[in-house]
Amino acid sequence: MDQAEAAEKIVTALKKKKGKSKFYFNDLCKILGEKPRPAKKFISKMVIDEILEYWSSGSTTLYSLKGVGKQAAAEHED
Amino acid sequence: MAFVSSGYNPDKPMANRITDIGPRKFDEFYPPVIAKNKGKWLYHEILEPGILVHVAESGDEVYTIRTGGCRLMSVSHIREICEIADKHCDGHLRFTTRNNIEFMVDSKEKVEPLKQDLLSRKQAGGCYKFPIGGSGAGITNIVHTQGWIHCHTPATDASGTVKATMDVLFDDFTNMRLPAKLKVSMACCLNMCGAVHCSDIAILGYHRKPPMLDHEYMNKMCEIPLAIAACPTYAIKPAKVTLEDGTEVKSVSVNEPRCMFCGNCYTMCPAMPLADDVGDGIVLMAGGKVSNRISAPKFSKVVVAFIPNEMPRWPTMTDAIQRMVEAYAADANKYERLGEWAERIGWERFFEKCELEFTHHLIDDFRDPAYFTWRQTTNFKF
Amino acid sequence: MAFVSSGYNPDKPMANRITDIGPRKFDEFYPPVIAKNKGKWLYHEILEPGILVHVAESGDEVYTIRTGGCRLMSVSHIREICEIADKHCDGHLRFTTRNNIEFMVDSKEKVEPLKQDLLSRKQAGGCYKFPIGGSGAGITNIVHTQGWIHCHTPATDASGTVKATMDVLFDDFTNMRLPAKLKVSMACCLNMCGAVHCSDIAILGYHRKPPMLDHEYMNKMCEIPLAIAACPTYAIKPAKVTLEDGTEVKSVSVNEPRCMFCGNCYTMCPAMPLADDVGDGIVLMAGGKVSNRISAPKFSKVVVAFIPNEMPRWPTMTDAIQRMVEAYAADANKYERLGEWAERIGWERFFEKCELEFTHHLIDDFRDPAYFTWRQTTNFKF
Amino acid sequence: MAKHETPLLDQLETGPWPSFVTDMKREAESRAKNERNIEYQIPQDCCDDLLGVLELSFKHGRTHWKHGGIVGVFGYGGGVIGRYCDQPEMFPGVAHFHTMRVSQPAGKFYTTKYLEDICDLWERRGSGLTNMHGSTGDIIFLGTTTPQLEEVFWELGHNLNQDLGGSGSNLRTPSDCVGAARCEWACYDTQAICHDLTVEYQDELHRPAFPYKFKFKFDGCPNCCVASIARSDLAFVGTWRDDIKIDQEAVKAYVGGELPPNGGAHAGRDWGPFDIQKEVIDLCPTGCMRYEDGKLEINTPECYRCMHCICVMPRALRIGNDLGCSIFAGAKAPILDGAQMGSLIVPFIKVEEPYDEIKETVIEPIWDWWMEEGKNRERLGELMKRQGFQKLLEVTGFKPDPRMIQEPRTNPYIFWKEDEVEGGFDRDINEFRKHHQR
Amino acid sequence: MAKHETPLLDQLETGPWPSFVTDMKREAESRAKNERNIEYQIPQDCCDDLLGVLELSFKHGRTHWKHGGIVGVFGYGGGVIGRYCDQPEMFPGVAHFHTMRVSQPAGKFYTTKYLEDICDLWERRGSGLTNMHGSTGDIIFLGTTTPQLEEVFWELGHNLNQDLGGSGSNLRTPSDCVGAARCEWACYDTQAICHDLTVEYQDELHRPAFPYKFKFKFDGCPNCCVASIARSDLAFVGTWRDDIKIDQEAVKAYVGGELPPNGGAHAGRDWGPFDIQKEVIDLCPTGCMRYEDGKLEINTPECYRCMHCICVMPRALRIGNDLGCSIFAGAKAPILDGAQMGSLIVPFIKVEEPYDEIKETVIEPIWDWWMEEGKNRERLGELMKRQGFQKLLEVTGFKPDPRMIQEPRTNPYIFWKEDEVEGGFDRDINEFRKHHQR
Ligand code: SRM
Ligand code: SRM
Ligand code: SRM
Ligand code: SRM
Ligand code: SF4
Ligand code: SF4
Ligand code: SF4
Ligand code: SF4
Ligand code: SF4
Ligand code: SF4
Ligand code: SF4
Ligand code: SF4
Repeated sequence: MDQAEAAEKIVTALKKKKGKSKFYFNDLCKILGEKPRPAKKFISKMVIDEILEYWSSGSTTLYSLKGVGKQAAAEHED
Repeated sequence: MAFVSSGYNPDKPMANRITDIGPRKFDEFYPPVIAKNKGKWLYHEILEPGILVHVAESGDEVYTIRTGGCRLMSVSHIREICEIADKHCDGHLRFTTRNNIEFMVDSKEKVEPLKQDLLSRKQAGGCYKFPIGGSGAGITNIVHTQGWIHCHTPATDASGTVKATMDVLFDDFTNMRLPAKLKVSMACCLNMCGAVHCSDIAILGYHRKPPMLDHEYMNKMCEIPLAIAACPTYAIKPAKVTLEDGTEVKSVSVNEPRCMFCGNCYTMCPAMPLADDVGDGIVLMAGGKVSNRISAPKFSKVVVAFIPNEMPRWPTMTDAIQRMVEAYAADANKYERLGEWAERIGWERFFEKCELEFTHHLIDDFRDPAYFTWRQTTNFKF
Repeated sequence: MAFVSSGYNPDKPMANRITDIGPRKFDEFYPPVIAKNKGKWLYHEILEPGILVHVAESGDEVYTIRTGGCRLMSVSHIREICEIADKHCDGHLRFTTRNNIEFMVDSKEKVEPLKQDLLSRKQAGGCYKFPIGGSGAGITNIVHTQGWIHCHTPATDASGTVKATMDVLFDDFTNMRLPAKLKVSMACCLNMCGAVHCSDIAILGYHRKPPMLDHEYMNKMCEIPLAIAACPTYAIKPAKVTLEDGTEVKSVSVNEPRCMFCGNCYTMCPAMPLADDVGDGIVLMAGGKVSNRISAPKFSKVVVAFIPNEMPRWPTMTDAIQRMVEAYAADANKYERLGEWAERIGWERFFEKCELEFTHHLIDDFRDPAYFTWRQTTNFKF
Repeated sequence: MAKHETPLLDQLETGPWPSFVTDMKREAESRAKNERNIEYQIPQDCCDDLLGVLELSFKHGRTHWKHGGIVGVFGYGGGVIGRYCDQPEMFPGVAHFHTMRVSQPAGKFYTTKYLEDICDLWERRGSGLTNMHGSTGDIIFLGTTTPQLEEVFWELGHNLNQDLGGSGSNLRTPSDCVGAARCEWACYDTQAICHDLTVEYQDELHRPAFPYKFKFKFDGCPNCCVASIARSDLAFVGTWRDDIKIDQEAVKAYVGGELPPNGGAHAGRDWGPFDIQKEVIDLCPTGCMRYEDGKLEINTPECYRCMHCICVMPRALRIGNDLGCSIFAGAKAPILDGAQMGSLIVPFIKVEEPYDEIKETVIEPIWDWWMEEGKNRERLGELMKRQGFQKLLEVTGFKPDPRMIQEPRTNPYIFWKEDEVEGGFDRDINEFRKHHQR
Repeated sequence: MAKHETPLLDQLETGPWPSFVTDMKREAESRAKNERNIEYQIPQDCCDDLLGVLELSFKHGRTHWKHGGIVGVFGYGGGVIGRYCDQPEMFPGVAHFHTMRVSQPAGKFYTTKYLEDICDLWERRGSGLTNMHGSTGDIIFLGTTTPQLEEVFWELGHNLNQDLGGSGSNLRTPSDCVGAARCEWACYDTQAICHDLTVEYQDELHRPAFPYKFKFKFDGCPNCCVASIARSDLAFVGTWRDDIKIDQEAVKAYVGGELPPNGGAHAGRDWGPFDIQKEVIDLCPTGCMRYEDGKLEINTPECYRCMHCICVMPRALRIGNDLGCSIFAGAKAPILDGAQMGSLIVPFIKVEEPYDEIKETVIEPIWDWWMEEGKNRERLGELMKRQGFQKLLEVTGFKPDPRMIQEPRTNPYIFWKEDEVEGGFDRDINEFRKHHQR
């Protein structure tokens, strides 16, 4: 799998989910069908490529497609 | 207020970016006497409360003056610390694991002037800026958390309860009359940011009401699946709710008897606030420790189930704490930590001696290991 | 073999029926010296192993000779006991809570003849019929269960393992050289009929293979829902199975990694037998106690995960038991029970001193409280 | 000649400990000879066949018994354990081989007359093999056929004034230590209450209405000679509240070596001269003793009543005068959640006939709770774990007492109930929003 | 004039202990005056408004903060905690008020130069309020606005050679005790390894790929001055394997009262003359010490290295020479299953640069396991509980050792695996039925 393929897989999968925009690292690994360490390389790159972004509760970090989800509005950051 | 750029270009976040460099390397910051004698210390002595000397194989000595730190510290205050360190300590200092400030000097003569300087500095209301103490068989600084200063789930304030408590325990900060060290910690909700779960005395903020449900905004402000998943006791279920105006909205319901008032839902979902003026307050715990000295580390036990928030000085809470400290001081053996004392005399005596009421709330009923806290022997005291 | 009716009429089961009368009242059976002095005993002394005197306020004395009992006892043997009791004890005797037989006489002169009589009686193969002992700081009778004599779930035999063990420990039955009492118990499956779970040394039968599934007969012999409900770990699920001849039958499947080999399914369903020649064997446990003397009652711990069944004398098992007894005898303090000793020296030392291998099986991994058995301190010995 | 060859079992006929094999053979032989001309009501060779089955198990390393659902006699839900051999053709004498549990007398004292009657009955109508006694305490009649169950029961009742014991989802046969009958440390009369409750609760013993088994055991003092605290749903352990009685002269006699420590229990080894400091004072778990100037002092309020000092110096120290018992609930064997010891639910209660306080404030409220809330096959201890100790306090009305716990909870997860919290749980979100914007 | 009235907070400006209120007011005033002519990048009155919010909380008894999901700077999954005031109109200065966590130097030694630089930066781009330090160990910058996050990060990196610390599902900023730098009891160099691992695992610290947070803490000896055993997923606690070094002359000096016991730690009360028997020998948890004829002996193999004797007589007793650490896994705060202390997984390991053995045989195999098997928001300790200690042994390859446990299991429920049992689990029922009829 190359980076583009990985990105494609994740983006397609995440777009399909309704009512939910934030995902755990594990969920992304499952989408990629990869173990955590190789998956991390793709995922971190997707953050740099501004396809994904982090969301954190402080204690826990989640991933979402950039700009997607309700939180930004709630936080008046939009 | 004009925006001054650091050099960062938001359009090209990666340009010229420095990442993953970590913290500064510790040895840049060592005072010379430390750098020279590191790993070669022979012994130490506490000369007076808060003033220690460490003697190295080389014969070198380092004198440490430990002063109480507020932890919540303004840059003005830090600059004042720096000023002192520059004046007395060649521009070096350190912070302890309990947020005290340690000023170190490399000879005995330098101790007295430093001490006088520190003690002479007072705040406007008469509080010490740099009280000296926190060593040996006394009470040191309270490690604590954010409270109402910054966190979204606290059930009480952190800095406020700590100030109130340290004022009351101050004599034991500057003295070493206790049987052993007595560590007080504070955490403002049951996430327990810190080592509150194994402190001699722990102040814990606790909610007692399940979250309110802002149905109208639930699905607007929160991702409902995240709120549901956040609940450690699976008390939250999705629900359809009809608002007063007749519209039906997606929301959640909470199985209230299952709620442990942890606030995890509020972290994920601002439409589920749980703070409450009379619901929230303080749980006191006691008898924990961390060191392995003589006995293994121990968890703190809940000894007062609830004390209301009494701003600004929480007198009921500080009274209870003082009673524990005094009962311990009067009754424990030398070297015996509070929890070791309680176990030796038996918790039935602890409650008597500390004049604390024993209520059903203090009996463990949380999951299977609760069983291990019940009494399975005739060995108890009437 | 002609049927002789007791008077019971199966057609009218309620006619003349006597029910709910309970056991015979204890005081019918008291020897006179007991009846007279009950509740007024002053003190006792163990004159020699197995021979006790109790002295009453009245000055009366009762001498008790305790003899080993097999528990599995024929009426011929009981009649012989009665004969002895008639001869020496005015027709009275008692059994102890560990299945020993106690012959009581009311004066010192009667002790010696009784003792000689008891010791003179031997079985054909040379075994004592009435070995005297089991008192004080020694080893008394092994409480045990049915084993292959009568139960359907044993993983080993009870009477057999007990005979093999008591032969090996016999000197400590007739002696009182140990630091304290040492109680051995035996149970043939993990239902643990008895106080095996808190004995100084416990012999436990244990299966290691999940039940076989007699699919063809499952639905004929068993009520499948009952079998499913019987499983404490929810390992059994209903399943449709195709037999070799092509017929499809209702049966069950077992999630093998979840099976704890308890045999509860077999109790409810004879089509799920689990006994196995190599799968079954012995677990040894140690360090339990029941009395509250000095320390609280304690559970026994698993110290040998598995020993194969070696009929008829289980030498590997008795060797391991003997090693524990000898290590304890050599190393423990006076009055210290085996478990107290192990805790004082640390279990890491226990395994060394008893020359037992420590394997991963001995680390608790069963549910949450397992955590409390792990080491959460630096306080251990290299 | 033995019916079956038993080469493996034969090897258990040597060694000093009594051999159950020899004893079984003795009975087999006695039945074969039948010198008393007994009209055996079950196969005469049942003991032979039992030896045969057992030998086969020794050979196979597996049991040859199957379970049976026979519950026993008409109208009773327990007292009999059904058992079938899985090789009935090879061992017809034990093809059906049920046990009967006979309620033992409290304290297990017997007259030979009674035992002989028992023997006669069981020789005729059963295998002639018994367990004296079962782990719960019953006299166990080991093996008979189905038709004999009622016959044995009839004869027990009519001729021996004797009932069956418990099995199944019943109260099980209560049992006790020898106690006051022959022990100076009994804090109450174990036999008296054991018998009284057994008789009082015959209905609970015979007619299953419980979720599972339920056991009472009675120990006269904390030495727990009937192991009540480890294996009974309600354990009654004798204790006292006042001073241990001290005979200072006797203390001196121990110190002087005139009296053997621990009643001579350690005589098998030379432990050196008795050292009261090391052997008593230093081992006292509470440190509440002092021995100074030849005088022993005990600081009563600090004493655990653990028995150690009394055990070591039985002629010098005696239990107090204000006697009663502590009650522990919930002990059980390990399946499924691990074993439980009994947990202290009543620190002190008087044990006085007719035991009304114990029955009405302890036993019956607990049974009511357990019968209503207990799941199938849930022991009392498991219910206590599942619903919490607090629930037990609620149903019994006992005041919470730090004596009931070893230590307070370490987790702060107090599930406050709505009525315990000022203002309850209902709050007005709009009121809140006045001070806290979204 | 203060912007908001703070009558409740004002009452915290008396008493001996330093008042955070006074300090906040000092900063508020300093910003109002702006004597240094700083171009504040966030509201100048943020400290005033923070005092206002806090006063309101003191009045209401409720927090006025809402959560935010801002994680911080680009490419990092942590280091910032988002925070919004729920009364932004009343307190615009703190409407957005995020904290930044700055990775502290190991040992928390500082030069004034560095601290002044930090102050300058934070005064300009943040509230000028800090926590020195957070509970995990970071320097906490308390409150800034979203746009300033990148700016602060840029300046930290470019001007101060300083990175952010951890938050979120990351490795958290490791921390350590003062150790060898100023303590005679350090069994390894806590700062060296703390720094090395922090730098080595920057990726794990900044880019979340863990199921939840993960903490390292380093204590130089069993006194645990950074409380590692109570609050880090992997705790490294210094220890040794050989003899405690004894200076018999110094022992005598303690006994003779020439040296103060416990380095003078008990000087605040007259505890009477030092009694080595009572204060050291009798308190030694293993009883492995003797003091006879003026000579102190320690039976090394029995010693727990609990530090007590060393603490009491620091000039006479010193740690051994064969130094290293014990590693404990799984400590955590109480949510949800109750708090956990770290459990011993490595009794002894050498702590030597470049720490390969620790990284390759301990940290990384454990992370691999946890990353694969850990559920979302499951800490290592919870995974250990869920999958069992055995599983950890499997993934690390450590040999089971009785040191890893306090006591062996009390339940016999060993879940034997098929390959551990001779013949496996598959059996032929028909073969069995040859010997056991249905
Ligand atoms: C400076 C500091 C380490 C650091 O990296 O910052 C430190 C420094 C020392 N500790 Fe500590 N301890 C420090 C936090 C701790 C903690 C952690 C905590 O409190 O959160 C503990 C564990 C607490 C617990 O068990 O709950 C701790 C438990 C000990 C002990 C064991 C005490 C006991 O009786 O259990 C000793 C031994 C002693 O006091 O003799 C000890 C001894 C020492 C010595 C004597 C070590 C030495 O030779 O230099 C140092 C001076 C002690 C004193 O002031 O009495 N230090 N010490 C920490 C000071 C915190 C403060 O500001 O007050
Ligand atoms: C800032 C700090 C408290 C402080 O005032 O010092 C803190 C603050 C928060 N902690 Fe913490 N924790 C802080 C140290 C700790 C510690 C102590 C430690 O690391 O040694 C613990 C206990 C040890 C542990 O990790 O188990 C701790 C256990 C928690 C937990 C419970 C975790 C658990 O597994 O049970 C949470 C809740 C969670 O993770 O969802 C939590 C969550 C939080 C959050 C992020 C609240 C939340 O859910 O969003 C708090 C943000 C407060 C704020 O407004 O900034 N914080 N937290 C500490 C971090 C400062 C620093 O980086 O130096
Ligand atoms: C006869 C019997 C009671 C009965 O109702 O049948 C009995 C009788 C006595 N016990 Fe016991 N105990 C009897 C079973 C027990 C049990 C239960 C068991 O073994 O299953 C225990 C609890 C065992 C445990 O803790 O695991 C028991 C723990 C004690 C103790 C505490 C010993 C200790 O060190 O922990 C004492 C005190 C002593 O020995 O000084 C004691 C003391 C006594 C005394 C001295 C009481 C007395 O003053 O008469 C009796 C003679 C003891 C002896 O033989 O050494 N008895 N004793 C039981 C004899 C069983 C047997 O045949 O061997
Ligand atoms: C006969 C006896 C063993 C013995 O050889 O002495 C016995 C035998 C059986 N016990 Fe037991 N138990 C016997 C005393 C005990 C005890 C000891 C006690 O009562 O003091 C215990 C432990 C204490 C307790 O109750 O927890 C005990 C705990 C069990 C258990 C586990 C119960 C639990 O809650 O964990 C079972 C399994 C069950 O109930 O399903 C069990 C089940 C059985 C069954 C009925 C097997 C079954 O599942 O059908 C056994 C019938 C064997 C047979 O062939 O006769 N037996 N059983 C004991 C009764 C004799 C008597 O009445 O005097
Ligand atoms: S203890 Fe709770 S309220 Fe306090 S800082 Fe930590 S998470 Fe926030
Ligand atoms: S406060 Fe905690 S327990 Fe209660 S509903 Fe929210 S997440 Fe669940
Ligand atoms: S322990 Fe098991 S096999 Fe043995 S008698 Fe009890 S139930 Fe039967
Ligand atoms: S042996 Fe026990 S655990 Fe295994 S399947 Fe049968 S009932 Fe379930
Ligand atoms: S339990 Fe106590 S009263 Fe009963 S026999 Fe044992 S020592 Fe005597
Ligand atoms: S009974 Fe036990 S606790 Fe009480 S004085 Fe005697 S030894 Fe001490
Ligand atoms: S943990 Fe040990 S080495 Fe570290 S500072 Fe404390 S006493 Fe010194
Ligand atoms: S370190 Fe602790 S265990 Fe070792 S000799 Fe000293 S006091 Fe005893």
